[in-house]
Amino acid sequence: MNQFLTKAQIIENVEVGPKILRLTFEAEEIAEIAKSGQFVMLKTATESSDDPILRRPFSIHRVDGKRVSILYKVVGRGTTILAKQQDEIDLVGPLGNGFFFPAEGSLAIVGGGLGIAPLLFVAQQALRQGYKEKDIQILLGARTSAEFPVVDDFRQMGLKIRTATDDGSAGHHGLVTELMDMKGNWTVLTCGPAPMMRAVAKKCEEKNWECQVSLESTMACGMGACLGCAVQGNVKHEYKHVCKDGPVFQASDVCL
Amino acid sequence: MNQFLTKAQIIENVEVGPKILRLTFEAEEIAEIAKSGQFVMLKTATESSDDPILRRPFSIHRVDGKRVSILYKVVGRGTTILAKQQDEIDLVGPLGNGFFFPAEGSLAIVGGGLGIAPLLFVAQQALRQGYKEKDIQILLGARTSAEFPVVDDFRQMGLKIRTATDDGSAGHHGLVTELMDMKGNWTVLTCGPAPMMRAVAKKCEEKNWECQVSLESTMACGMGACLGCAVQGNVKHEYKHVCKDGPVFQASDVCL
Amino acid sequence: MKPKLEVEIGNLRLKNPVMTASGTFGYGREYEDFVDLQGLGAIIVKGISLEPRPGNPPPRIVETSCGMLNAIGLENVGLKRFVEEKMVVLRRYRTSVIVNILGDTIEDYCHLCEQLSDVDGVSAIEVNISCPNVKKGGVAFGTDAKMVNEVTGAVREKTDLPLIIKLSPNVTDITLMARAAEEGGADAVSLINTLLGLAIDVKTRKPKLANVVGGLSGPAIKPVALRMVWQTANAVSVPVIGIGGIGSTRDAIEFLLAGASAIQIGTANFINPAVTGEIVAGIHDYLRDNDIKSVSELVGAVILPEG
Amino acid sequence: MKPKLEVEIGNLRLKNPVMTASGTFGYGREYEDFVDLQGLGAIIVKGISLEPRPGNPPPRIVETSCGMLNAIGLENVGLKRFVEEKMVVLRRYRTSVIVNILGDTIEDYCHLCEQLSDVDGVSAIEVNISCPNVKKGGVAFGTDAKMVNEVTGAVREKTDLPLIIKLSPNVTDITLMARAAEEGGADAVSLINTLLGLAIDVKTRKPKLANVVGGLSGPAIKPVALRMVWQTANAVSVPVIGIGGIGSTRDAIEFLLAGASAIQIGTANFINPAVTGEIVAGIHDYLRDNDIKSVSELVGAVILPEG
Ligand SMILES: Cc1cc2nc3c(=O)[nH]c(=O)nc-3n(C[C@H](O)[C@H](O)[C@H](O)COP(=O)(O)OP(=O)(O)OC[C@H]3O[C@@H](n4cnc5c(N)ncnc54)[C@H](O)[C@@H]3O)c2cc1C
Ligand SMILES: Cc1cc2nc3c(=O)[nH]c(=O)nc-3n(C[C@H](O)[C@H](O)[C@H](O)COP(=O)(O)OP(=O)(O)OC[C@H]3O[C@@H](n4cnc5c(N)ncnc54)[C@H](O)[C@@H]3O)c2cc1C
Ligand SMILES: Cc1cc2nc3c(=O)[nH]c(=O)nc-3n(C[C@H](O)[C@H](O)[C@H](O)COP(=O)(O)O)c2cc1C
Ligand SMILES: Cc1cc2nc3c(=O)[nH]c(=O)nc-3n(C[C@H](O)[C@H](O)[C@H](O)COP(=O)(O)O)c2cc1C
Ligand code: FES
Ligand code: FES
Repeated sequence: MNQFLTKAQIIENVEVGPKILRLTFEAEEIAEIAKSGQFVMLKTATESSDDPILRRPFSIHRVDGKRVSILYKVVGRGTTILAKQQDEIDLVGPLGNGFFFPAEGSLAIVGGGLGIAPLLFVAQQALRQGYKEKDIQILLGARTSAEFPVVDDFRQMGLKIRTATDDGSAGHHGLVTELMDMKGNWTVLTCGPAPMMRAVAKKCEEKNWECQVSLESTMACGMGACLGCAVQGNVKHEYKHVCKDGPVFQASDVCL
Repeated sequence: MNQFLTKAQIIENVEVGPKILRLTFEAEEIAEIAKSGQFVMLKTATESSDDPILRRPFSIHRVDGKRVSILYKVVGRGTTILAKQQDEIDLVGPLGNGFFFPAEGSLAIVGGGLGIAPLLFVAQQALRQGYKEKDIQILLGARTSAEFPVVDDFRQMGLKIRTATDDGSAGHHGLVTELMDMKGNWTVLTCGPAPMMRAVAKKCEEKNWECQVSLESTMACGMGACLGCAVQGNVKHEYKHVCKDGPVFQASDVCL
Repeated sequence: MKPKLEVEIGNLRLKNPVMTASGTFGYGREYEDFVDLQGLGAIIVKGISLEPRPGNPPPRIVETSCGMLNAIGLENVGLKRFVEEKMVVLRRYRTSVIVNILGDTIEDYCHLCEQLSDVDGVSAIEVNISCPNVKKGGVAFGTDAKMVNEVTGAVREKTDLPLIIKLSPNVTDITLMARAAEEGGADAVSLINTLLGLAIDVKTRKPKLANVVGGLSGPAIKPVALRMVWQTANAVSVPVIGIGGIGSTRDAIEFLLAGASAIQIGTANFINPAVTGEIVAGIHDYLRDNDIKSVSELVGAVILPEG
Repeated sequence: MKPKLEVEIGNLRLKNPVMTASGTFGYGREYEDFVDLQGLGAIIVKGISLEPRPGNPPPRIVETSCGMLNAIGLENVGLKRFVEEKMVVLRRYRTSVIVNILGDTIEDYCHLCEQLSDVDGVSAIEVNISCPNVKKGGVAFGTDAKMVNEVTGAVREKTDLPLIIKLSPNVTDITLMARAAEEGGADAVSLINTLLGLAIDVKTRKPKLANVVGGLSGPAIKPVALRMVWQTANAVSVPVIGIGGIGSTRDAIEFLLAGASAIQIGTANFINPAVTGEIVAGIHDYLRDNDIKSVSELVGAVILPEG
């Protein structure tokens, strides 16, 4: 077994930013095998209601013992209902491939907006796998300072963080890519809005660093059965499936 | 205006018997004009869900100041969701015609099972309109003693109550109709399972008492627009509409 | 600047594109407490036949996932009582009244049109051709292009009122039915009527409707309705009136973008009795916020991918 | 006494009436963590064409009220890779494997049948005729009784495997299509495939699917599917396989009562990946609790009102 369907006990489902909530639930089997970059699919419809019908995908945000958390933004029907859940949650996971850590070298974790969600777990896992704090660089971008909900969680891990905001309200006034000025050879793991990831990938190409991007796509099954989550590959009419081939891709393999 | 669409604050939504709950909410406009026998239609689907789509009809169970209560049993999709609601409820009402109190004479209020729901409000209103306790007789039937959730509420009003149960676990061991042995001329107001109301109507015919029955039917609009809530009238191919011509009918006008 | 909500269906001018779907709004009065009836584009009343009809035995409705099945059996008060009682009340609201008609034969439809043409306050006629043609072994008029053309042509000769043919979705190609209606002289087509459906109670093993089958309506059918409206708007030059699962301003805009010149709201009236008025206001706000001068600019404005 | 769940579709014996609907269960393996695949009546795989197909550009799916629209564009690995890779895995599960096929021409369908007939482990073929016939200007094979009859007759000559023709619901009278398939030599018909639908994003004004239109599936379509299954079961003598919005044991029983000899579960797999196994168990319990000896006693056992 490497995928599970469970009804998990909700530990907390609290607001940590503007319309941004962190949902923590107990799911031991998932906690044990989850890899950073993987996701879970949550049922948002209440019992004895058929609508909304599809599950919603959310990246695994952090894993602490038996506890798994997601960080999500209320954007529509499902997340509106999800924000009200307090007792238990019906979920499937862990799904997808996850980020690939190089055998050695340094990791640059670059997040934009809510792309921060999977990256905290990336940092957790890197440290657990023996990466030194000094070999990990966190770069986070957002529109404004209010949109850095969980930055302190990175700090508590003793990691170097540099931030950038479009409006200059926090950290560097500008784009997060402008912070990618590190020396040496880095493996860049990024998640965020498409334009931001495009810029990050371009920067990596220049510096010829490896770049792994975490993509989104509308999903039905989340497990490679419906072929609904296609994204354009690097050659025309060739499609990748986010839920199975991804959500993490080598930037060069997809058309961002 | 004699019908309202409102989102009412829920005061309480508590279990008062096996799978039987009482929902009390604040709805001043409705409380002011409601007549016993009338009903409200509640939306059970959660916000941003389209399912279940239809509102559910429930008799007004009691009115205390600005507060309106319904007494309901969890039987399916909508009531399952309803039992979880705690903050506010979307409702339309008051709907239907309600019971008609005769200018003078005595009232026999005969309930079976959850048919008790509208009858408590009938008693409340009768007293408020000046009926003397002695002129009101409450007769309640149920399968077993556990199914008399709100009997004490009648007692607290100082009303004469006689009960009957199929299994003899409370009151008379037998049918509620066997308690209809009062002398004199009575107006009988009844609500309960179809077979029970049929028996009550038959008894009234023998004693030549007026008999008013409160009927149920599947409903969509609740206000006479869809024509979905038809029940057979007393002549073939003639239908009455429960939400508009009823829910209260002269027993002789419908085919029970 | 206030956006323009008026629309024209043939020579029928409406205050705005929001109408009530036949059979879901009674004869208007039922919704007085919830909607400013005068603010509606039009009230389309429950289908009227020459003689009163008792309708089907109960149960007549059953809920389904995001929808409902109905088999009301076209219960109605009949032409005479409609004119003498209902129209008297309807005239008071100073709103366009569109009378939906139904019949067993082409002659029935013709008589209805003839007699309604002289009734004060009737703004247009909507012909429900989803009814079985008793002379043709009960096949619905609306499922055969030839019959659609015949009915339309016949009623066209009997009235100068704007004529709307209401199409059935239970067909292979609804654009053929729409063209048949257009060629027959229809001023507009409205679609969709309900999809034929069935539900069975597994406890009793009986159909949940006494009539066995019924018409499916509500949000569940919206994608099918929107597709048919889009296909039809691209196939005919008369105005198309969109119906099917509309319950919000966003739904209404979708139908306008797909090519509907106006829309009708049905089942949603049962979920929210104030919905029609809310959608009139919602369309106004949408136009204002996107500074669009007239609702007509939205009609058919869907942007299709190249190629 | 243990109730009998086995059913026969022509000369195809299934352990139970529960199958997976093509395109919703991948090639089986995807669900092995959630379902005991060996316990299923049959696995029907994603539609296979002669050559691999890349499918449509994204977005390919969009959620609707109690349903979803899909325009996958029949992406599949093609016959060669299916036989060399997927069948190897599928054989391991010791479950009946039914291969769903699609083509642009009658010849395509024939080649597929011919070549699949010799493949070890293929228990039956399901022919998806909802695809456009390129030689007939793209009208779907399944919407014209003559074409249905032709395709069926042609493939019938190429294989002795049980042949299931999967019907499209986008027709005026599905019983005509079913009869055409029966006369063409089909061992069974399965229905319904998806209803054609459309959704538009009011912000961008673009269709929500890159392909503009897509197929509607899920609970929303169940009443329409059940009605068509009931009509078809009364019109043909070959077994009918029911599909459309089935997500619970109760739904499955409804289809059996309406006349389906077996059922397929599609969209529900996305909502609950364990649903197929749960329904197999649920049908067993229903039979036991109502002491019904065999599932076949339920087929068509709906009780209609007199007259
Ligand atoms: C692999 C993966 C991981 C994800 N991880 C996270 C996460 O960690 N935190 C988080 O908040 N969100 C995440 N998302 C996005 C999340 O799934 C959507 O925001 C959610 O499904 C919206 O559901 P809804 O019902 O609230 O919105 P809907 O009512 O379905 O849609 C409302 C609005 O949200 C937009 N929307 C819908 N789906 C998506 C999507 N997949 N991506 C972006 N916008 C969308 C729609 O375009 C629409 O404008 C992830 C998506 C994928 C595919
Ligand atoms: C005028 C009126 C007044 C009512 N007053 C009350 C009341 O005071 N308290 C109360 O508990 N119930 C009352 N009912 C019945 C109540 O409306 C139904 O129990 C409720 O709609 C069931 O909703 P559901 O979604 O839980 O059940 P569903 O999922 O809709 O159905 C589940 C089961 O409940 C049964 N059911 C559905 N509707 C009805 C119905 N109208 N009557 C009886 N059984 C039904 C179905 O047959 C099915 O077996 C009243 C009904 C009417 C018409
Ligand atoms: C209860 C009910 C009664 C209806 N009666 C009629 C009718 O008399 N004539 C008619 O043309 N359509 C009738 N319809 C169809 C509606 O006018 C409308 O075409 C259909 O319900 C789809 O729209 P909706 O999804 O918004 O309800 C009726 C629909 C319902 C639900
Ligand atoms: C994502 C998706 C892909 C599908 N692919 C196919 C296919 O390749 N071949 C086919 O015959 N039907 C296909 N279908 C149709 C289903 O097999 C089924 O007929 C339809 O979805 C109705 O059943 P449901 O409501 O249970 O999903 C597909 C359906 C979905 C949702
Ligand atoms: S979501 Fe179904 S294949 Fe990716
Ligand atoms: S419920 Fe609509 S008329 Fe009674």
